Formats: sequence, C-alpha cells, structure tokens
Amino acid sequence: MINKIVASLDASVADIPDGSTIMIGGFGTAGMPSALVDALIRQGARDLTIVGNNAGNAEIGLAALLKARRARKIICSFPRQTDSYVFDALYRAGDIELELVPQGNLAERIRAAGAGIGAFFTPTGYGTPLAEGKETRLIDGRNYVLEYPLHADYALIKADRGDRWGNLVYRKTARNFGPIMASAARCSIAQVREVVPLGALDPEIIVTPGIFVQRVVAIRDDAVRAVAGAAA
Amino acid sequence: MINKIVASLDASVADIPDGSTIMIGGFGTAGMPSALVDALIRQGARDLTIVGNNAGNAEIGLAALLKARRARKIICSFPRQTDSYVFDALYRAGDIELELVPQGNLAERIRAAGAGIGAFFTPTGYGTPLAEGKETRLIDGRNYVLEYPLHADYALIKADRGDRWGNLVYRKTARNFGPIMASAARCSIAQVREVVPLGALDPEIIVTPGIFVQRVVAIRDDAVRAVAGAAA
Amino acid sequence: MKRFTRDQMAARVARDIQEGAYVNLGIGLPTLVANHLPKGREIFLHSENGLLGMGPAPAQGEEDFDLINAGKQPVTLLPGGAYFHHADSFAMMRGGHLDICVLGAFQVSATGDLANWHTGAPDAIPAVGGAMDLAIGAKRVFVMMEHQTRSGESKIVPRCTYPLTGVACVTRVFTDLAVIDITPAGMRVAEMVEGLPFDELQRMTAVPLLPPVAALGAA
Amino acid sequence: MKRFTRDQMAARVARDIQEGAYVNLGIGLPTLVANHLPKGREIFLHSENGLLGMGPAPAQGEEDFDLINAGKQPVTLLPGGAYFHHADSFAMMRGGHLDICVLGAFQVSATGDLANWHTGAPDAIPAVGGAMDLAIGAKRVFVMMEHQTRSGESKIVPRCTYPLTGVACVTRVFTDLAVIDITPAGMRVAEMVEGLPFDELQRMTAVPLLPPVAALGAA
Repeated sequence: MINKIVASLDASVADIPDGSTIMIGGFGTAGMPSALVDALIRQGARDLTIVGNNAGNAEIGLAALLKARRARKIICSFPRQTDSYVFDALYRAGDIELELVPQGNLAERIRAAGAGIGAFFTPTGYGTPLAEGKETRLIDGRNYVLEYPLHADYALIKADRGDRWGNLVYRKTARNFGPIMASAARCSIAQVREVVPLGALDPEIIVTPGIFVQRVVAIRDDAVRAVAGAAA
Repeated sequence: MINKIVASLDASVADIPDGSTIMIGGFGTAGMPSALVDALIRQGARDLTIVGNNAGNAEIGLAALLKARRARKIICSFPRQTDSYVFDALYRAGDIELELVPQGNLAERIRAAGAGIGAFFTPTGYGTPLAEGKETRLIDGRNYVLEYPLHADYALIKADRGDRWGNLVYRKTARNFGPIMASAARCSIAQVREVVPLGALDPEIIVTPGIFVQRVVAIRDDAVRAVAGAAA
Repeated sequence: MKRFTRDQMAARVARDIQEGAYVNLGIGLPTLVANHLPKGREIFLHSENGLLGMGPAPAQGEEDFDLINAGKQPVTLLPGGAYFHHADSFAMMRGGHLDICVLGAFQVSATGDLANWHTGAPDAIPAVGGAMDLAIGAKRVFVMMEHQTRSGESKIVPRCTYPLTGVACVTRVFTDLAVIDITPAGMRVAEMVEGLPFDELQRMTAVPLLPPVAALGAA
Repeated sequence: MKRFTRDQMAARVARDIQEGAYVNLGIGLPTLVANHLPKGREIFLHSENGLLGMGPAPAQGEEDFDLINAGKQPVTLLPGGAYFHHADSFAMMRGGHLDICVLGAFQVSATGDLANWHTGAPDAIPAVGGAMDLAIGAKRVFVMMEHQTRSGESKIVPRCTYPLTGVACVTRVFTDLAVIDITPAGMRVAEMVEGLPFDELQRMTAVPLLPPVAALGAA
C-alpha cells in the first residue's frame, strides 16, 4: 500500500541536504507553508537556494529561515514588503544573493520545469533591466525574451486537504504557487489542514494529482489559524 | 448584466466566416462538441482550418464536417482511427491538407497560444520526421525542438455545466482539450449539458474561468447521451 | 490651479471601463478605481494571485487571510468568481485576456514606455511582482499617476530615466491634470481638468502634446 | 521452439513494475499488462487523455463514454484517481513524472531508438498520438513486441529503417523470446525463454547481443 502521509513535520524534511534548492509556496502568507519552514529551520540545512514569490514577512516562516542565515540565494519576484526587514537587512549587507524575476516569468519557469519544457520565449520583461544579457527574438512582430525552467530539489507547499496518494486541494487564493511548485521539484512536501481517506476527494476537483507529491503531513487546524492570524 | 448564454446552437456559430481556424475539442468522441459541429455544418462556413486531436469518427460531428468538404486543412495528432474513413478518403485523394503534430506538442502549442508564449523548446519529436526542418537546440545535455503557439479564431468545446459568465466544469475524461482550447481562441463557444445560475459552481472547482469563454449554449441532456451512444 | 483628487482620478478611470471588461487594478492608487465602478455594471476584477470576480473588502472581523488581493489585503469573491493557480493567472495576463489593466507609474514616455517598479536608487530593494506581466499583457494599459513629481517635474518624459517596466505598452494616461492618449502620432490630450488652458498643461509636461481633437478647430 | 505468449509477455512486464510506480500503458499489446499487475500492489495507471488511477474495464452495460482510455475504450477510475486536462496530462509525461511507460514497437535500434508510429508506407495515413511524448518522457521506457516480424526479420535492428518515434529512449525490450536491456555497452540479454540457447537468440537478432550477466561464467 502506498502511503505518502508522513507522521511528523520534522520527519517530512529530515533528509533535506545543505545546498538544496527549495521552492516555498505562498503569496505573502497565504499559502505559505510556515509549519514546514519552521521544521526546516529546526532541521538545520544551510546554504539553500530559495525559490518563492516573496522574501518573508516579519520574523515568521521564510523570514525566520533567512534570519537564521540558512539561505545563500533567493529567486523571487517581490522581496520588498512592508515587513520584509529581515531580507532587506541581509540584502543591504550583501549577505544574500537575489535573482529578481517578474512574477509571471517566475510562475512560467516553474511550470516549464514541471512540464519538461527546455526554454520558452516570453514577452514579459523585454527591454527592461531584468532581461539584460538574455537572448531575445522577434516572433510575429513581437519581442520576446528566452527564459529557462526553474527546477528544485524540494518544494514545500501548503494545501487544504490531502490523501495518502498525495492528491491535494487548496483553499481560495492560498492555492497560488502550490500546484506548479509541486510539479517542479524532485520531492514535494505538502502540509495540509486535513488528511482525508482515499476517494474522499472528488476526482473532478483534485487540483494537484498525487503524481506531483511525494510527502503529505497534517498540521493541526489551530496551527493554520495561528499562521493566518500572524499574517494580519 | 453580462450574459454569455446564447439561445440556440445556430445563433452561437452564426458569425463564423469562411477561412477561419477552428479548434474542436474532444478525444475521439469524449468531449467532442458534436451539437456545435452540426450547427457549423448547417451554417455553411468553408475553407476552414481545423485543430483537434483526431479527424472524426464515422460520419458524425467532425467527420460529417469533413465529408461536407468544409475543411481545407486539419492540424491533429491522430487522424487514423478504426472509423475515420471519411478523413482517410479525403487524405488519400489529396483533398485535405494534414499537419501532424505529436499530441503533447499539440496540447502545449494550444496552451502556449492561450498563455502568450511566443515559442518553446520541447523534447518531443526531436530526431523524428515530425521535427524535420525545425529549429533544434541542445539545452543542459538534452535535445529540443522549437515549436510555436497555435491560435484559433474560434474554439468549439463541450463542457458539463456552465453559467452566464462563461465558467465551465467538465465531466471525466471529456475535459481533455476543452480548457486549453478555450484559452487559445479569440471566441470560444461551449456547448454544455446544463446552464446553472451564477454562483452555483463552487469557485474552487471551476476548471475554465469565464474569461476564456465568450458563448455558452445549452443542449438537451438526451442529445449528449445520443452522441455518447454513437461513439460506442 | 484646480487638480483632480485621487478619487476623481479613480472615478475618471472607472468611466472608461465598459461592462463585461476583465480588469486588473494594480496595487496602490489603481485599487481606488474599484470604489468607483458603477454598481449596475458587471465588471470582472482579476487579481494576479489567482482569482477572478474579486469583490469588495470584507466587513471587519470577517477577513479570511486565504482570500487576499495582489496587495495582500483581504478581499471577497463575487458569486461566479473562480480561483486558479499562478501559472494560469499569469497566462490570463500574458495571453492578452485582460481588457484593461490600471497601473501606477513613476514615468511614462512619449512612446508609451512605462517605468513603475524601480527608481534606480542604488540602495533600494528591487521588487517587480507582476507589473511587467501586466504592462505587456492587457489589451489596454491605463496609467494613473500624478502629473508631476512633488518637486514639480513632469512624470511624462521624452524617455524614461528610471528602469523600464515595459516598452511601448501604455495606452492612456490619467493624471490629476489630464487624460492623455498614446497615439502613433504622439501624445494626444483627451481631456483636461476644468479651467486648465492647454498651454499651461503643455508647460507642465516634458513631451509635446497634441491638443484635444474637439479643440482642434479652436487651436 | 518455445515462445512467450502475449499474456506471458505481459506478465513478465508486470513483474518489473514496482509498487507505487506511475505507469502509462500504450495502446495495443501493452494494455494487456494491466491484467497482470499483482492485485495487492498499488500501481498508478496514467492515461494520456487526462486521468490517473485508471481502473479495469467496466461491466457490460455500465460503460461511460466520457470515461475512456487512450485507446478510446471505456474504463473506470479507482478511488483516489483524478481527472485533468490535456496540457497537464502531457506535462506529466514530458516532465519526467512517469516512472515507466510500456510501448509497442515496429523496431528498436541497438542504441534504443524507437520506431512505432509509422511503417513508412507511402499510402499509410500517418498518426502519432502521444507516442513521441511517452517515448521521451517516462523515466524508463519498456518496449513490448514480437522478436521478429511475421516474415522472420529481426525487429531489433542496427538502425531503424522506419520513421523514428524517439532517439535513444528505450530502456528495456520484452519480446516473445527474451528480455533485453539497452546499456551503454550495448544490448544485454537479461532473460531468455526457457530452453532457448543464447546463440539461437543471437541468430534471430540483427544486433550483437551481450549474454546474460548470470551466464557469463558459462559463456
């Protein structure tokens, strides 16, 4: 019997080695897998490359990971937020490398990795500093920039419900990067509010089929609420 | 008030001009919008370029359209079926042009059109006759072929339920090309089994958001069953 | 001199949004536009973080932090709205499915180049988000900004000096002084704040302006 | 001479499919493999037309023609299965998420090139379907075919003479005579049908074969 449910947060991230590239879901705190990130902090892996939309809020989740100086580099679209002071300080001190990617190119590069696309021409960013040095091409009268897929060793994502085959559904805009990151990592780990029996998820509404998910770990509902509360 | 519901099949396809490129959903007969195709036959548009997975079964739907000699060209992955004799005869007589595309490249080219991607490197087809004359590139040790998006003037698709904003859900494997074709056409027309009130479709389970759909037309449930029966 | 207030600018932008339009309102000033959309007009608001059919802010105490907008503020979803993931959301933008996006700006050039993500200050933390995708994706790109900087410099410029967000992408500019279209012939004034003479507007604008078409006879 | 029956070939392929594997069974001969998967082993069958967790054929009279496989035959879905659209389905294939695909073939070359979609006959209606995506996408590509054509020619060839489906993509070949791995050193026989001498197998194969590792001592 295949059972992708892992007993604990700590067990779910135990094997992540130093130097890994790790995708972390979320748009701000919506969809941010804070419980998994906290487990990753406890686990101690360092020299990480982080791929995500933002660079952490206040001193929780991703920001706490950065504060613990576990990340060598971050690839994201919007590091600067009202409460991103941890990242801001590291960046200004030259203590973290930043690869800034327009959000749609970030999403498409992640999707391309999951979909086996070798590279793609995108109109986004053409003629801007974020396309400097990149190959460009005029196609049917429009200018495009060539972008490459973003693969990861691990993806940490947050979903609402999951089953032992790794099928996932999300909640509202907390879906955001979860489905594409799950597809782009060698090992995708999902924290879910609830583990449900196989067959409880209607096959028409499964957003991430289990083929993209290697581990599922349940976190207590109140933990989810606490994270949401912290975002406010 | 926005109301994308069109009163009749005939009205929904009335403006399709000669020479249009038309995507037609379906994998075999599952998801094939036969009622719309029949309406298109009655409407009379000719010199069409058809994009779809197959080239019609027996003498219904797409096969009937081909038999009426309305298509100049078909872009598909698998024209040859046990009951594709209409296409077979036209092809052997040189009366229809065929662009054969590997199924995944067909899907990805349609998706690329909807997603504004100018071109993409795919590993599928490299080194085969279907990549002859196409640009290739070695990326990270793997060989890729450059493929371009497939846009359409119209998409005819079949869904299960739809609302007046054009939101759609599908039924089982009849989903197949529907969502991506809806995104790739200037005007997407969906035949649905049932029109439901706005808000009746759970926002978590909408597969095709209304932004991709311009017209929705309800067909009687028994019509759907008749089409399914004919496929057997 | 009379100037449009921020709410008047937002109301003016709202007037240009037809029923049935798919619209993305950028963070900052453009979010004000939502308050001015006519109640009876069905307009589909898109948010880059994965929703269509965005409704107004929730009542206090009813916020759901899994349901936020691009500015990370709690919002609501209208009946008929839908959720989707980030690749699909940006496919909507990049694929040209949005009719209109409304963006703030630091500078707009005579040919419609947009600079709105970076002032070029060496110590600034760069952050781009979805601005570049919106700039090149929507069928019409509206810019909503003060006509001049606080120190009185024109934000409409011959060439952007700040880093670009997109090239030749802006369709129409709404400022506190005027509504200006980017046309193949140049920047054409569509409307001016009441009582503002064209020459005065031109004086405050670093790019040659074409007068309103309606005013041509009088020019 | 003894040969594996089609069911024996299918059973042999099934033995190589480990629990938890994501597997696509191509149309034709490979679909037989489903009948031989051990009941207690959870294996995820993928069908290119948008489902994972494919179950057996439905009972007669219970067919649902919205629920079909790649061969367009009615199937069922297991609890835990899921539906998705074509771009997502082929992302699974092209993106390397399938552990194994099993394909039929006209020819397999010494270096693992596959020809299985076209005989090159000038009057044939060409049709490729998802074969090229499967050939290059799955982590392991199993080919299941008769060892020889009806006229006795080896289907294992130095170079494919039929149009290719994929280059250097085949991992292991299951024929009615042997199981043969494509290795960097060449084609190595893993197993032969009972009683078949290696020399006899070699004689029926148009590519030099390496003997089974276990038999090396005896060679």
